[in-house]
Amino acid sequence: MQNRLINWFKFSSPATFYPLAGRLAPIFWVVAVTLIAIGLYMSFFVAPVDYKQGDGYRIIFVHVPASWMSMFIYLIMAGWSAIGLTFNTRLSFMMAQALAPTGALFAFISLWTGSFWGKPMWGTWWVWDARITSELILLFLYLGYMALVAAIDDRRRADRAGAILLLVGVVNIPIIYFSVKWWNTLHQGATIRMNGQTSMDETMLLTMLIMALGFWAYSIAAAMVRVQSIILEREAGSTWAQDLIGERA
Amino acid sequence: MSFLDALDMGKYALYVWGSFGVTALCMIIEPLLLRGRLDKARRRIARLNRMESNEQ
Amino acid sequence: MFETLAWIIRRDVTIALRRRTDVFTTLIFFVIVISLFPLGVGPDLDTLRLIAPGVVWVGALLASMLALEQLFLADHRDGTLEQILLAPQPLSLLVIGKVIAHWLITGLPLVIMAPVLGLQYDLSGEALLVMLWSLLLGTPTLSLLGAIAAALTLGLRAGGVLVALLVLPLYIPVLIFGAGAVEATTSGLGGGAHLSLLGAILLLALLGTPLATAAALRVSSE
Amino acid sequence: MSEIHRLEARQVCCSRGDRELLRCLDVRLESGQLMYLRGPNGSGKTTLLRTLAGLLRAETGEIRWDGEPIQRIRDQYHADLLYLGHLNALKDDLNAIENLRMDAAVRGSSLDEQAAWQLLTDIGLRGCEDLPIKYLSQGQKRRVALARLWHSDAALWILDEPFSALDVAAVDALQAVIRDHLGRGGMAILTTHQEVELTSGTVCRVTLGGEIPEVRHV
Repeated sequence: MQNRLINWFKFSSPATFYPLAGRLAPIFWVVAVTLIAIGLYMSFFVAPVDYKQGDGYRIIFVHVPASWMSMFIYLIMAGWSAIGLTFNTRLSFMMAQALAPTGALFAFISLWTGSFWGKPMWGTWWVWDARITSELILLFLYLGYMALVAAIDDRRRADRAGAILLLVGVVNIPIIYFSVKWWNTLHQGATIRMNGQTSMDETMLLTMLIMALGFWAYSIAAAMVRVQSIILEREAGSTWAQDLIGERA
Repeated sequence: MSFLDALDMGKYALYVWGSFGVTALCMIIEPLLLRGRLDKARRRIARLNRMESNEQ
Repeated sequence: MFETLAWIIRRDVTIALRRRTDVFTTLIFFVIVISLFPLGVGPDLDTLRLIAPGVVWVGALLASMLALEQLFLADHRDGTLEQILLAPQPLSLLVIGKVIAHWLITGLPLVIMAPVLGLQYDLSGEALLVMLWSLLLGTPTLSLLGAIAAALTLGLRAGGVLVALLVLPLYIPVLIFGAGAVEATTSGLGGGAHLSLLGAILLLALLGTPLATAAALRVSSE
Repeated sequence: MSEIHRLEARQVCCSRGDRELLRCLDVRLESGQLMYLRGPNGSGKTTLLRTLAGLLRAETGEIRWDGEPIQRIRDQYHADLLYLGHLNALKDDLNAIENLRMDAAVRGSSLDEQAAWQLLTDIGLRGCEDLPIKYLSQGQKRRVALARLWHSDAALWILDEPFSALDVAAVDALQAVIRDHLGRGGMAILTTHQEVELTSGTVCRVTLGGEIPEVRHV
């Protein structure tokens, strides 16, 4: 009996999750667009000009939320991987894979905006600051994960190998961050303070939070659409997928 | 302060719009790519369906 | 149980000694990379002394990464890996054996060679000693971490390049503390703290990575 | 090897990539029994053997050794198991004696130099002991690989095409050693076209390649 229950769990969860993801995605798109629109409005019209950094500081309204999301998504992916390896659920691995490109995108946005912030403030496009360097390493970790999963033809092996890599990565991130910080202070390099040092007033914090929530909704929506594609690509031969598409056509 | 004044970033225009612009570009292109991938997967299954029904 | 460990190490070292090319290619690569830098940077001794720790350590990183692909590949091809997976003992223990052997074959020669190369960069005796210590503590960690990537990419077509992508970000702490130790010594601060941290990382890696490598091997040989 | 063992596969399905190879195998093997696995190329014989050995994870279903799932008692199961795939699992650069001793060490037992020499004599390879394996012929390599059977105390042997590349004399010797093993209460699973002449015990034939695997006890 228990055996049959597990089989059901393992095999039909992508099939049952597919329509659910289809229903959730539009909701999160709407939430994302709304929140980001509010956030943009606030970052340009409500948040005051910083007396030291002028209008340039407005970059932090995308930079900081993007950095948060890039780290947060990696943690979530590692969480899905742990669930997948423990309970042997295929959907968990698919979720991790669905999140990866979006996480990498946010890491890239964080680096890009960081560099555009650094140029007027420090006069250089790239500063070997502890946080920016860590973000770069995080981007490498994302790329490594995506390359590994893409390089393995056997889906089951790709799922599990990727999951192990994510868990190894998540254990290493604190060590990497600590070492980069140590290195940075030792060399007395530039330390960019993107928030908090002068006057982080409440509107600024609120704007960043709203943007972060918007990015968060965006990530969920993107992951939902991507997981649908992954499910369909893998289950193309199954009857449920064929029935589903057949009905629509 | 008018609408345009609020968007005038002065000497920071390149940096602010460079950041926001690229972010916006990324977050518009990604959903479009996702849409394309899902449609492709659906079309492939529809094609498989047709092939199977032709065989029978 | 530890007898098996000793046997695995003995086996791999024996094989490596019978086909010496594998050992020498890594070592020669290391020597050449390090000798290339002065040609690119210029022969100014002050500059060279400044970049020496970083250059030697990056060279060690690349050389040990280069050797990783072979770690499990030969065993995978001739079927002995299957027997290792089917051994009635903890797989992580056998993995430690494989990694120790791999380090003896590819890591230890680098450690021994490094002070000689350091002379090319006009490092002081004290700095050379610290470099030796830092490599001695750091390169085993590289082998341990690299084993995970080697196991994950076992038998893949894109194996070699992929290993680099997976493993280099994980190597960063070792690079920072390893090169940092030598640098701190040359600048008169003393490299003790760095060396302790390298030792701590080695212990952590020794405890954690064999489990991950064992899991990866099981996944990859399915 | 006097204790009684049993191996059960319950509702085991295997797949490679997206292809389902084997659907719902239910089979039970007990001490003294021999199982033949047959089927056309690509029907999943090797996959099933590897699954039974615990190298592959079954898509669904489970394999039990003495009533316990093999994943849970992995080390114990592997102590009772000897698996020989179509690869010989020999190191090219080591000689036969070193290979045999190494293999015993990995399996947690030990084989001293004297015993290894005796083993080589038993399988008729006296005189080749100093040569690295890479200088031996296919048949000789296979014989060294199979020499493991001569000193094995594992209860379950899983052998993938053990008779391939062997000459008549070696086939006879191998048949004899399998017969002995079964006679002492061991069990064996083989993929082969060559039948082992049994003096006692029952044979189970599993034929793959059909819609569902066919199991017959004789």
